[in-house]
Amino acid sequence: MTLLADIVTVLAGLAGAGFFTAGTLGLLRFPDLRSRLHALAKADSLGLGFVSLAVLVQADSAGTAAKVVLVWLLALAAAATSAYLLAGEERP
Amino acid sequence: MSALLPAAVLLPVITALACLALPRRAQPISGFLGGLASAAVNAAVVVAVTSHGVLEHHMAGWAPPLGIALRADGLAAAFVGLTGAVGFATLVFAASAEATTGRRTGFWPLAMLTWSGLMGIFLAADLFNAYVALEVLGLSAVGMVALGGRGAPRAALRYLIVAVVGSMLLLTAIGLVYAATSTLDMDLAGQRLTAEDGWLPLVLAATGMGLKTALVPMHAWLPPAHAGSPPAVSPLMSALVVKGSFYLILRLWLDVFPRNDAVALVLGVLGAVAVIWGGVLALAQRRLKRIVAYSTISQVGYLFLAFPLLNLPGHQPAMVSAVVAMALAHGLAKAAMFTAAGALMLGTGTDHVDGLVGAARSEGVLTAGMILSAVSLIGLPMSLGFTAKWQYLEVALQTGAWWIVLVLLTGTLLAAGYLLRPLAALIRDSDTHEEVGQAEIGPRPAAQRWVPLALGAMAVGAGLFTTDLTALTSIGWG
Amino acid sequence: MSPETTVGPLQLSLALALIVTAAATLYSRHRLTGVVLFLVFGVFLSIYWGVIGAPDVALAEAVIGTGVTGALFGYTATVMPRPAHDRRGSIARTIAGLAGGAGIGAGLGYFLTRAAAAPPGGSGEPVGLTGQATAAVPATGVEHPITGVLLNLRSYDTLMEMVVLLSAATVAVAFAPRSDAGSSTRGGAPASEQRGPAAPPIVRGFVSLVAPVVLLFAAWLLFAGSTQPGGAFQAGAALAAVMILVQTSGVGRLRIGPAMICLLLLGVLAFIAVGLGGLVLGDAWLLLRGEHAGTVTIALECILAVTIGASLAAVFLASAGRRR
Amino acid sequence: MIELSVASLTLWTGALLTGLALVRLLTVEDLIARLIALNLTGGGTLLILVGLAARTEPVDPVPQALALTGIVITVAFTGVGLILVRAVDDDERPSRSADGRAHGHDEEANA
Repeated sequence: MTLLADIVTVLAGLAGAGFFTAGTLGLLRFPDLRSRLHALAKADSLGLGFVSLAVLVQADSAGTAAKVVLVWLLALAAAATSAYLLAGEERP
Repeated sequence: MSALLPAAVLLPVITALACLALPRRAQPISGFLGGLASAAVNAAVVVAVTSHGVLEHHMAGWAPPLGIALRADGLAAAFVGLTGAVGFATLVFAASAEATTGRRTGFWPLAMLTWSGLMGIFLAADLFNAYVALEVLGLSAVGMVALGGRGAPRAALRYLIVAVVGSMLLLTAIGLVYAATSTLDMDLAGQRLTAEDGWLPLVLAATGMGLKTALVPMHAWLPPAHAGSPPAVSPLMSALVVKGSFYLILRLWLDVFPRNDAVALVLGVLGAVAVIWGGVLALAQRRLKRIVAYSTISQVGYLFLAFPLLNLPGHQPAMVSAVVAMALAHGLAKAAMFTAAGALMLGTGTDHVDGLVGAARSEGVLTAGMILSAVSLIGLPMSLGFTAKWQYLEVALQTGAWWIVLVLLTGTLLAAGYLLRPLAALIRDSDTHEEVGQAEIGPRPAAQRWVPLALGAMAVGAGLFTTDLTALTSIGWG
Repeated sequence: MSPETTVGPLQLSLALALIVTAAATLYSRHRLTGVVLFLVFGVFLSIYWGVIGAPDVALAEAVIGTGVTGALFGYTATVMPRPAHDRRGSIARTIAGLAGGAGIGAGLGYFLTRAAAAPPGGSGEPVGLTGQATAAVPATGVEHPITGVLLNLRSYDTLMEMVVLLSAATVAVAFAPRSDAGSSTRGGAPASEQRGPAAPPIVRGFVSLVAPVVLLFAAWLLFAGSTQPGGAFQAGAALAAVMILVQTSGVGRLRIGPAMICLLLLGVLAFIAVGLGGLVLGDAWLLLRGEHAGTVTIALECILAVTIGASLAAVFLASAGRRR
Repeated sequence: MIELSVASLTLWTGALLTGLALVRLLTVEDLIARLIALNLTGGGTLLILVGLAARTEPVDPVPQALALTGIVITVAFTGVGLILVRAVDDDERPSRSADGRAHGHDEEANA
């Protein structure tokens, strides 16, 4: 069982890292604020999801697993709200 | 009996809580009563130390090095007594009129928190606890300075930055002492600290406390803070708050750090420069409160001038009583001078020297208070200032430190210069051909007249009790 | 992660990140970039504290040093975006500043390392009070050593620290925005200013979703403090975070009124009461031993957390309240 | 990796931070940048404090408690600092805060 868990952790971790890099590339390359926000909010949230999955599999108790998921959900909500606020600042 | 010590620190906090809860109208009454009770506890501590010797209280029942102890020896009792006297007198002055406490509410709770911070420092026997008490003192003093008029918030902000940098240097020194001696208790650390471990924390702590005590060249923040703050805050700042950080470096010097001649000499020379430079700057000032603020810088120089003499083993007890006498004399006299200057400013609306010409005719008592405090600040015979300088001279002559004798004399002349000029303006009539008109002073409440006189009289009268003061300061060692 | 092990790649990269972010924060052109970089520095510092084996300090740095301080800076920097006289520092000055700072830092580091490397004077036993402190903790009624030190062995330090917070809160009350201080507002501030402009609905939704979770987190932090990292300060700061969120998003309306002032007094009053109780029952101020020591400590921590939250929120209101 | 104990790495980081922040603190004009530099000096000093003392197997609880107290004190000072920055800003920009002056009419004890 642990071997499977380790494989999932490694794969999910790599996927997460990939999405984070994509998000950062988007931040650097995209021309205006809104497209950057788009890249960051989406890619990083998904990356965090994969990292949470990687950690979730290694969690020893249900409590820790629930906490990891809670962290992810809160991060999603925060990312969405701050992206909305930042986008709202720059009305065309 | 030793339970008195935490009470001395916590009673002002309870008063501050009461004042914070009450609206501004009711705060003077509760502050006055709290100040009275705190002054009584301070007096009780001084009496207890003179009768029972050193008092020590282990907080939460844990003995050092694990727990925190509060300790009151003769040196601490002297400063506790000073805080009681000057603190209570200033609160009486502040209760006289709301204008003395600045535009905003907040003077009374902050004044009591400053009192608590001072007691926390004077009675501290634990290094980190002294740091936290210093922060209580620093933050409430910054708060009080900020209550003043237009320029006060900027001066308070500058003072805040100076206070924090000073405390961080002290915190680094405490970390070094803890690393070298595995204890935070002052006495234990003093026993274990060796000379080659001790020089770096000493340099850091001395710089930090020199910064907070406005020792030249780190003095620029003091005049705007002390002169710009409300009339009831300036005496607390110059007479007491500045003494808190000086007491801490003196305590660390005597109890914790091993002898270090180089640092002693540097502090002494800086003190000498402060005496002269402070005096010269005070001469150049045209505003009364600024003259008194620069006089603080000069008088602080005297305190640091004692370090080279403190360092000589044979003369330590005599020199400690000299420093304590100087600190007490400056505390009483400076509080008298600043309360009088505040009262004059509230009466005439200005503190420019030319605006006060001939004010003595209608405010004789106030001027008498200022004259008495000038007598002690200059160090004329029979005042406590004089006996303090006399003790300095004795030790300096015995050890052949001629440059200190020279600095003492020059300082006395400079003090005479910058203090007599405003006094002369007060006393003389405005001559007919001068364009400066006679100062009309609004009627001053009784407290604003008699508090400066009382403090000035204490500054001069205390000169008679120097032997008792020396006996008090030698309790606990020496 | 005992401190004696050699430095791994994680610690080294974190340390480097700390220095680089600090330099960037200090020499940033605009206020807002300075504040944002300060938040990044705070995150790195929290992780660094955790990695070197000081979880309590990491938690405190995260919640207080970065969270609340970040909110204070963030809000003030946005309310006053352009400093009155913004002088463009030249590149040369920046390089000189960095070089000077690094020089002084290196000198300080050299002397400190030399002082720290020297064996402790005389006494051969290991440095620090670890042995004695951990031996004494069981008597304090809490298992976690840090909480034991903070609320029992050195509880007087914590009491004086609460007085520092009380002092900051008093300054906040003195500088409360006029409309809050309860004194008669001349002509009354316009209604909208009273409630604060309502934030966009998505923010209000986010806050009403997140606030209960953070409150729960604060309560959990408080009770975890007796057995694992946590305690009154971190819980109080989380409480302050909720108050700040509620205020800025317009979901609720906080003002420095009598209720807030009452909360500000409670903590120090309770601590002094416990101290007096120790004197009356035992023979020393703040004495707290015996079987009910644990429960008294937890009760005290609850009140302290509320006061710490109220104090930090009062400071936020005074520094970020709408005056104009 | 480099032969360096975590404690001395903490010490070196703290020392460098304090050095950088102190120099900037003394040279910068903008008040908020000054308060940020103050916070960084605080962080550096606490790193030094724990770095100096943290050389036992389970990290010594006493310096951790001191560092915790240090963080709380730093936030108290920063809060007051920011309140004062707002007060300074009110004083020096009367034009923008027309009603801000409304409450300043009562007699001021001038400096």
